[in-house]
Amino acid sequence: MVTLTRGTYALSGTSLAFKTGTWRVERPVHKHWAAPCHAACPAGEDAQAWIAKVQEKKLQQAWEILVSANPMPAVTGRVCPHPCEQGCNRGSYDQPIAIHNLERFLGDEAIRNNWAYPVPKKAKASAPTVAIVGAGPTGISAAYHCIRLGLKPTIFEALPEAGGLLRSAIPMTRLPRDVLDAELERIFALGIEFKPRHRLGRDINLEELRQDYDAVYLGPGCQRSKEWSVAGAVPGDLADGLHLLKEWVDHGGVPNTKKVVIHGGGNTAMDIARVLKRHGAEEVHLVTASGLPGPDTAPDDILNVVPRELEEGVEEGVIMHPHANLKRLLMRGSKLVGVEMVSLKKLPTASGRKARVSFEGTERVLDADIVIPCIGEAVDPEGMERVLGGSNYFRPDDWGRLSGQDNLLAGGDARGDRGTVSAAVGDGRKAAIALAAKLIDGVEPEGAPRQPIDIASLNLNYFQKGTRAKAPTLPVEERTDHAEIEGSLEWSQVSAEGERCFSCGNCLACDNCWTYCPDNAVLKTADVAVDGSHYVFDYDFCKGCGLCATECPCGYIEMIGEPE
Amino acid sequence: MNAKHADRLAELRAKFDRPPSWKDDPKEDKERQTIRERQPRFRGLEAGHRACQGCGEALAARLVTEAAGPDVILTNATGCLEVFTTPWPQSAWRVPWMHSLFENSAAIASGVEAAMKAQGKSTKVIAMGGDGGTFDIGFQALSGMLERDHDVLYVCYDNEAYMNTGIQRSGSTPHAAMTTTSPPGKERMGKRHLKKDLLSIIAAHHIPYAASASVAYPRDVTRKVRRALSIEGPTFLLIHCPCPLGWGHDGARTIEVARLAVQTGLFPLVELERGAITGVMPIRDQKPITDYLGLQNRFRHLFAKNDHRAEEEREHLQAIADYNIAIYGLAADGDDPLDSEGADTVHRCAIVP
Amino acid sequence: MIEIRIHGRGGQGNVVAAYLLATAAFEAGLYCQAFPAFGAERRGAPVVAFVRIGKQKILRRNEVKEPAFLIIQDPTLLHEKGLTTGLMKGGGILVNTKLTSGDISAAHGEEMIALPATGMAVEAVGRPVPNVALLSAFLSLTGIVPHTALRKALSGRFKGEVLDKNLNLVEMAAKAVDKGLWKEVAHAASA
Amino acid sequence: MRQALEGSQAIAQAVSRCRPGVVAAYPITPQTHIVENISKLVADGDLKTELVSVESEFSAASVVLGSACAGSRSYTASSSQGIMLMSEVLYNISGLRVPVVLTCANRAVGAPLSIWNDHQDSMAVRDSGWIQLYCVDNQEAVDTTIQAFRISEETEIPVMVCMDGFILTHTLEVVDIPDQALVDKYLPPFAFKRILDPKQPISIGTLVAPDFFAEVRHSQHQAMLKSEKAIIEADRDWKKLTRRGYGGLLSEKGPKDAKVGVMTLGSIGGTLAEALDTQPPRRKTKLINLRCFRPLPVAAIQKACEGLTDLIVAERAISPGLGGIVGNEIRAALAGMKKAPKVHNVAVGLGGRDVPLETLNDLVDWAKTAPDTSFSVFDAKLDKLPKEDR
Repeated sequence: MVTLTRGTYALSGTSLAFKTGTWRVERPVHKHWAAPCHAACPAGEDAQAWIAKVQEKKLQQAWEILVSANPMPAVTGRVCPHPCEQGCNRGSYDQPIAIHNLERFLGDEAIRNNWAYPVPKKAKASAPTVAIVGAGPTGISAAYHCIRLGLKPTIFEALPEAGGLLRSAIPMTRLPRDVLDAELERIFALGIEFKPRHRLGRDINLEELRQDYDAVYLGPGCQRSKEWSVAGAVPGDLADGLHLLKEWVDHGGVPNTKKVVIHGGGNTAMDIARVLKRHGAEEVHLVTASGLPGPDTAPDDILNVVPRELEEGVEEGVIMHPHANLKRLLMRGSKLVGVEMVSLKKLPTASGRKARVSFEGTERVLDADIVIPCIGEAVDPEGMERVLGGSNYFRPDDWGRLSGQDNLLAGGDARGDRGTVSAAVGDGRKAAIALAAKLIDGVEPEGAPRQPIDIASLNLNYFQKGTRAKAPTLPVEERTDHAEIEGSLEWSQVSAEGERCFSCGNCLACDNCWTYCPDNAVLKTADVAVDGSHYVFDYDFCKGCGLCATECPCGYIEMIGEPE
Repeated sequence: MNAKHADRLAELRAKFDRPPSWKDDPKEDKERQTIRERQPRFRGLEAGHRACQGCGEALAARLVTEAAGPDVILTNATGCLEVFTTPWPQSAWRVPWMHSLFENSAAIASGVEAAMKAQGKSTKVIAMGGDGGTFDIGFQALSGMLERDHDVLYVCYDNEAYMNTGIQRSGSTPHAAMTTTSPPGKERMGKRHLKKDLLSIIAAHHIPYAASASVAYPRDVTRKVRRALSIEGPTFLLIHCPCPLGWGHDGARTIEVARLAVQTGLFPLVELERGAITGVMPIRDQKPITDYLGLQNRFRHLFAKNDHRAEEEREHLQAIADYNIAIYGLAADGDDPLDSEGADTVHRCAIVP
Repeated sequence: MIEIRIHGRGGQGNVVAAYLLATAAFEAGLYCQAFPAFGAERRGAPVVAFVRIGKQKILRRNEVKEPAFLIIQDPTLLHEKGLTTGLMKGGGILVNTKLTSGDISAAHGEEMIALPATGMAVEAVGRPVPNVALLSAFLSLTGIVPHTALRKALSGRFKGEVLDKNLNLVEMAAKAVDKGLWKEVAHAASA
Repeated sequence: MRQALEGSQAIAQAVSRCRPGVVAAYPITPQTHIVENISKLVADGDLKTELVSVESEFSAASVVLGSACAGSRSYTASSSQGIMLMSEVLYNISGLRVPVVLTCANRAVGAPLSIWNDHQDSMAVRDSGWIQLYCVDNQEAVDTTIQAFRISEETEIPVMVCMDGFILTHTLEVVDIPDQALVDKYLPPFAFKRILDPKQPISIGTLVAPDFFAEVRHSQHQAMLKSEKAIIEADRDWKKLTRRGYGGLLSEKGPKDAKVGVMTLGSIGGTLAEALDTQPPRRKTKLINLRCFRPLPVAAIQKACEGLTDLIVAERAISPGLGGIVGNEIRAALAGMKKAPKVHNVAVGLGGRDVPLETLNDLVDWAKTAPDTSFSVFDAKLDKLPKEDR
């Protein structure tokens, strides 16, 4: 190099020859954590990832990311109790992101625009075949993911139409059937073979399926009501909630009652309570051992109802009795005239586990002419007796694989420990992944879930408090058996709501690291940043000050020690 | 020009031993260079400078040059910035830059600007200095530059002490702060005097634009730089930039410290035109000054147990913060996208080079 | 080479007088040198200026200690001790005074030529600045530089009406003294 | 054109002929008239330049440094305390090798406060890396000012043109102000190229570590030594155009076989020259007028001193505790000579003390008996001092 001696001047930008990276004892790295919404989603949706695309206003791409986990956003956006929103870090800051509204918006947009489901891996002619029992959410999800992963699925369904509980028991006020039809039609059009009116144990049998297909996935749901009585008593006209709900969905029939006691605290309880209230019952009481959502209730003790459904039910006049149980039925002969309730709470016992404890002296009586148990259902063992044994439910591993059964998997409500559409979807997806791994690649499925990131790891200075988007709802007096109660968000609302996302644990592409680096050692590039971020660290110059890590709003940058 | 002169000019130019640009050096890593060169912002201050880890001044200077763009000439007072950017034969600057002395940045800038005028050029001139070179030793030259109406933006990187010489108090050091020449002890609680209200003195020159800014709000910094450069005549920008070494905080917390200076009211962000306040950054949620002081070793003695003076000085600084808020009307009247909470709000940015 | 010392008070145009005389000499084709006795005096204080006129280039730059002529712009200065010290033997003193030459010479015990220069200046120019009248009279007395040269020097410094009035003043003052009275002294000095 | 002009006015005219892009100055006696006359030229539209009326000499020097670095020919003037206030910048300008011309209207440095002439101010910055040229009369000051721009731009070394305060600046005498066309022919347009240019950005004023500082100083010193050639050529070329030259580095007057030399700087050379003509000393004496003090032209000085037995250095500054500044440098400069003359050193004319014609003879007489290590403030009247201070 020519020496610049006269006047000892220097040429522009020549400091690049001096690699300040040697000063570093720690280096920043990108660390992609699981956003809590992602960690909380039973279907495995990464809401953070697809909301990022909403922020970029690339709606189809957002939907494509969404349906890489869940093929039915228009459905789940309506019926899911959205644990993602409970997980959302924004909830500890102002209000959680209205993820279900965004999901529904994308699902509806996809239907309206007829966006094609991406199929990353087309099945070969010789592809392994999978028989799927049950066309409920888990069966459909399993079939859909089989298609995506290059397997050939066939669904066997006892009923004439697909949909399972979505069709038979979810009120139209929550899930309009044209939405369900549209979504399922598009999924089935991907090439899923569908055999309706094929009932296991009657029209087909499991052993033959296992012989004819390379694998079988059981998603039969829970079709059998559990035994129910209070202190041994059962009214003569007893009908359970799911049965009543199915009848109402099927032909609109409801029992003619004045004072109703519903026993149980799930979505079925709330759905039937609201149906009966709308059909003229004077009083509808919902008695549940769980508590209402609120600061005084432990998270594991909150009743399992979609929060907005609870809100709407109360609006409509359903009387809630949380932390209560039925102690005795008051009968006149076989006819119910009232129930005796008692207060209780879930408390730690001597062993440390929690158990429900009734409080003596809190007994009181409710007049009632009907009591409707909504305490859940069990698997109808018909045709699966040998694999089910004597149990109410299947107990497979997390991938749905049944112990001791080669290429036989199960999931969805039939597991007994799930209970939501999203969980059923998630089971179907995981089963398909496990099958594809084994049948195509002959390996174990990979599943190392990322750790979720908590709010303390975010830098909240870079966000402003805001109000959660609220979808329009029908006024109570306009609600009918058919009209959907909750409406859609406007695009402007969707856009604003997307902007609120913290992008927990993932790159927000906000430029903070790029902007704040005093050393020009963060370079902005989409091409080279293979980790999905928009930036690379230039370790030739990074001095390891850690400013970028501190000021990353999303906790996406971690400082790690330089190798010694 | 006659032929003899042309020859003579050629001869003189030949003496100018400018080597080929570093870009032509085949040893450079082409791949990395490409990304670096494709950055969608003007790189006025390049990597490879020798600032401390987490240096607020380096960041501020980077932001200023980014906002100013290439058609600019910089002058620089002696100080950290000058030393860490230009150890011969290297320079981190990508714009013409000149350093002469500690106290004459404004004066050499006046000369550069006069030359631009004489040559009919429109290149903007930015004079730069630290607080020592601006509040104290270079103040006379600065005042003269402002009075003579030179078309120069003067940027003061305010890190509140003489850092280049090892943290001695300056006219800008805040009250009660510890420096090596204002140490706390039995008879003293750090600096006895107040931080000089430079901006008011600058404003009294009735220049078209003067403002304060902070590295914690980079968009505000660049906006103010562009605003100042769009004005013909002398303009002034005071940028608060923490010094991890001198203030005693981790380099990773530079922005956090700077932000708290604003949010407590200790460093008000204001804009003055012809001496009148025309804009302030409102403070949405005023933070207690202890949040700010507690992060920095230079205020460590203000948290001494069983020392009544510590509490008194804390209250004193809180009173100064409250006074600033009252005097400049900093208390927010409802949420404002450009207030102390809103001005640094991030969004997904889809600009990809 | 002729050396001249001019005495006046700050604000009376003492240096201008010296510069004008030297400039007139230049206009007449002679070498010249004029400079003040450099001081920090303010308005009203006694001041001195020097003029050298010669046919050859003037090299020396020391103060004029033995002038051939003194021009005194303010008669009250004559009370100052040693004002005329160093005047060459037979040298001339021109004084701005309302008194006659005889009266002023008698009053100070030295021969002096009187010129009511302030009065003339007030009459001709309207301002009480005696220097131009004194220079004109001085040229008449010595004949070292023609009046046309003084006019040229004046036209380099003044314009329009002011110049015309000053030229009139030159005429007026030139006639007020005996032409050629100091011619021989001047000749002797320049030898 | 020949004119009768005050020295300061003549300098303003000369500067104007050099077409400076930027002039910055702060008034100080006796430099004031230079600034005033330039201001008037600008006000009248006779000089197109950016005149920056700064708030201190420090800024004046800084402004011309900035403007020269930004590609404009730049000029400033000062004196005495102003030079002292500038001194930090003076080192900077030369260290950065930036061409600038400065007129120093030489004046004593306080305390005690003195507005009168001596050379203490320019001597105080003799190590600042500036070329220093001393002028005998106003014509030389005019011509040297024009030469200075050419020398400075050719060598990339700043030039200080020293002219005695009052004695030259306030003296009206006949000078020839060269025509613009002649100056344009002599002085090429400002061609300094190591400048602040956004199209080819460079960084000026870097930090130099111990591993290179010595080399920088060496190269600066070498440049100064080589600048003798540029100074000589500038004077020679000027003489070709105007028939006026000043001997380049120094000039001599007197018999070739003189045994005694009297060396001076500045206007005192005029007075002694007249004395040599009109009252020559009994011993054969010649005058050596040292025009260029920095670089110190050792070879030329030695040559001028050949054949002398005694050299009297009469200077207008003092280094208390040492004695003469120029005198001691001359002693060092002659050290390598065969048959070097004895060097006698005096200070004369400090703080405006008049130097009469008799000084020449007095000096030559004094040198007869003075030892060569002597130094005295030659014209000090010791009886004015209390005994213990004599």
